[in-house]
Amino acid sequence: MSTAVLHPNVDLELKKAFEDLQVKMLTNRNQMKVIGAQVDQLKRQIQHAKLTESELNQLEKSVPMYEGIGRMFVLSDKDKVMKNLDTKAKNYETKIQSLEKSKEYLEKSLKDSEQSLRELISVKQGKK
Amino acid sequence: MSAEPQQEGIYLNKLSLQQLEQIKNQLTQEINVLQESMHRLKMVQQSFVTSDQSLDQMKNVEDNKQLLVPLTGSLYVPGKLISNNKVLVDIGTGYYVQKPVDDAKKYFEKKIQYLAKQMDQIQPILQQKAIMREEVMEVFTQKYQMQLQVQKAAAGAQ
Amino acid sequence: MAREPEFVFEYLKQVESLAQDVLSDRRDIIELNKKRDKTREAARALKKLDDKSEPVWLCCGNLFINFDQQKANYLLEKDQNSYDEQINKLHSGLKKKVNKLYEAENKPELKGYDLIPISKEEKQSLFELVGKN
Amino acid sequence: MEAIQKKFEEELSKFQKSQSDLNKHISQRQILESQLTENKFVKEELDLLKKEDAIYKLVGPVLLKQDLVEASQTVEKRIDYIQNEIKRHENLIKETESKQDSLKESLNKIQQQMQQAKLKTMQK
Amino acid sequence: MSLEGEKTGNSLGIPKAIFLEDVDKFMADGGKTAEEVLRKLEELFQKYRVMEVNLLQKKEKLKVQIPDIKMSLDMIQLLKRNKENEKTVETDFILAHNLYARAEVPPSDKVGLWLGANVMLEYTLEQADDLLTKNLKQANQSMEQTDSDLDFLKDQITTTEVNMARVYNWDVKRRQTLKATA
Amino acid sequence: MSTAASGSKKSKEKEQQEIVATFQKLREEQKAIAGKSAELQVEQKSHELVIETLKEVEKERKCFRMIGGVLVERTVGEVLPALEQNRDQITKLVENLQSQIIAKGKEINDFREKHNIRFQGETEGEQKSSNGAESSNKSKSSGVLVEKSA
Repeated sequence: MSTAVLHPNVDLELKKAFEDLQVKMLTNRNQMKVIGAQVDQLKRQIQHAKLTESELNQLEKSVPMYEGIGRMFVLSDKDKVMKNLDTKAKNYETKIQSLEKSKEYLEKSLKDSEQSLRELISVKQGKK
Repeated sequence: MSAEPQQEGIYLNKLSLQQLEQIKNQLTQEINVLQESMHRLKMVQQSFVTSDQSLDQMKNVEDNKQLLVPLTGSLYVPGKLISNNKVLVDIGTGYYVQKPVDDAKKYFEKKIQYLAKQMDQIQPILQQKAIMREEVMEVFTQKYQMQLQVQKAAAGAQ
Repeated sequence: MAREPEFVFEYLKQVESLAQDVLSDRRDIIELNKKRDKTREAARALKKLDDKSEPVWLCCGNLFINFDQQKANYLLEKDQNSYDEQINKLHSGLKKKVNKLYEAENKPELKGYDLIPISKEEKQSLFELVGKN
Repeated sequence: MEAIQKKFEEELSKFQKSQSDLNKHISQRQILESQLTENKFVKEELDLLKKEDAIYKLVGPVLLKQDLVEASQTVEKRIDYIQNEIKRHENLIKETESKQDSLKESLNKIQQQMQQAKLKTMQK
Repeated sequence: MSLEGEKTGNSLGIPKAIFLEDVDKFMADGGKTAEEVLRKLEELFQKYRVMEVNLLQKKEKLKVQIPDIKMSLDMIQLLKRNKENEKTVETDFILAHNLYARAEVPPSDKVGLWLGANVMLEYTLEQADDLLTKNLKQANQSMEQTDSDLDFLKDQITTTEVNMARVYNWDVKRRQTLKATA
Repeated sequence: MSTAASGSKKSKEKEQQEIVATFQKLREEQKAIAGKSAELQVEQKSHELVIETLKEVEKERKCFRMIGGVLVERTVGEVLPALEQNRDQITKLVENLQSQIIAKGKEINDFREKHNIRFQGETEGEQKSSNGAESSNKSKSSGVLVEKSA
């Protein structure tokens, strides 16, 4: 935060703009942190699905498998289990993509606000 | 950050070290309580998310499908699903409702949203309190340093 | 004089543990009473059902199991009896414990020792010093 | 002097008791509030139910089938009851608070008296 | 003279806190300062607290485990009867939080018991009954042991607290006499 | 009060704060490793118990193993080696974490000596944290096996 640009006797308009930006930065940064954590979590889940796939791949097709749903286990077979794991991983991917998009949006809007503040400052300084 | 609540800054400056410490402790306590309830809400929400997801998965399971039924936390027996696209939902205060899977899903989604709203209400308060505590601590260190210097100066003068 | 503080202290610990015991037994009895009442209420509700052929769901920990009413009644009765038994057992044990506690608290040979309040004060002052409670 | 001291202690213990009463009422109100929310949730859910949905009530360890009207009435009655209880506790809180204020005042007065008495003895 | 006794009388090897009968004598022995002794006592006190927390956790775990084993045993009895009578049982089992699904359990002699470490082993009803009964006994014993350990620990904590108070007061008195004679 | 003096004071104070922060961070890190280690030790123990149980059972008996949320039906003979392998991995991990804890402890002590950090009152906290492994027994109670109270 570049507090240096602020003189002790800044005009109120600038001060207000500056404060707004600070609030925005704070909320945006928090939101981005949340998104980052979500993305990490999803990436881990993809990793997990891939690991499971490779483990299960070592088994014969005839081995009975049960899929966990809540607390119960439902009889399935290797092909179905593998297919489900694949769709799961793909779902996670799309979720990550949409999260990345919203992150980009947040970054951009923050930059825009910074830019407009900078412009405001230069206009004010130009006046002096 | 200190630029924000100017009046408060002035107000804080008037307080003694002891009072500041007291305020800090109180804020810490409040923050802890809020954080704990956030945590609890998140846990409950997560368990509803699992219920919701389980229903999604259940939609793909045909009736009479073979399964392992959990009788207790550690005991499973072979059985068949006869849910008939219906489930039993515990709606609280001793009432249970048997309804179609899709309706049950709606129920859990509503719960998830309600909890999200609750958390959204707490979050800004938590943030505000954290900022306030930071301010109080800042003023505290300033005052403390000043007092030390005054003491030193007094000792030097003697 | 040398043995006295330890003697009194041991005695105090004993009373404390007896009192704790009595308290926890009382709590257990209250809990069991509640459960018994609930089971009784359930049994009464079953008797009021019009259709005696319709099966009912009984809660068994994490699940509900379908029973015919006759069987359900039998199970409820069994539960009630087991609660009664447990409560009675606790009650009779409790009487003895309370007597023992009463006896211990009124040990005549202990009168006149003013060490008890001192040790409490000591504890208090120390807690204040260490800032613990 | 001793009489004042005694009076002070009496008032103080009264004050302390009212403080603990107050805390009790407040925590009770909190419990009631959460019960109210839970029951309102249930009511809301019952209002949303369709004809073919089955309602059960857990009585002890038995899950008994109930009809919607009966269940709704029961929950409504409970809500009414809890709301009345909350009002009752709110009144109690108010009462206790005003009682506390007057106790505080009288404590202050006694303290002043004590101080004055002390001053007098010192001046002597 | 020492503050800690032998590590006996309990399953964990908890050292016994020794009651300071004669503070004067104890303090005179080896010329310890009150500060040192208090610090040692505080250390001991903290050690007990850590042990207490661990034991309480163990107790909590058992408090969950014991009813689960008991319920499992009840279920085994039910399954045994159903097998005898060739009866299929219908159940609404808990699928997730606040959510139950309906299943049919045909008579069978086989159940799965969750052992831990992501492993479930198949048992006949008789085998399961045996294992669960054995485990219930063990869990109950473990609970009793934990309770008595906790009792013992509580005693040691109290003793240590009182010791701390006595040493502290001894020191206060010492300072006062020092002041008075000075 | 001259501004210059208070300025230098401030930077010194800042430095102090940073040292304390670093120190606390180090301790947090150690605590995190210790927590992870304790968690794995619980896992290790439960593996031991299960392996012990399986060893006493016929090799052909049906035995399920959960792999990433999927329950696979196998036999005791097939599950046992996988489980033992798993246990060995966990053991290695625990050993690794233990040495990390010791290394962290050394780092903490060195840092302490270098900056002459002292604790208020007890020396106990430092003792404990440099040895690390306070077991935070995470209760994970899905198993039916009971630890012997020994």
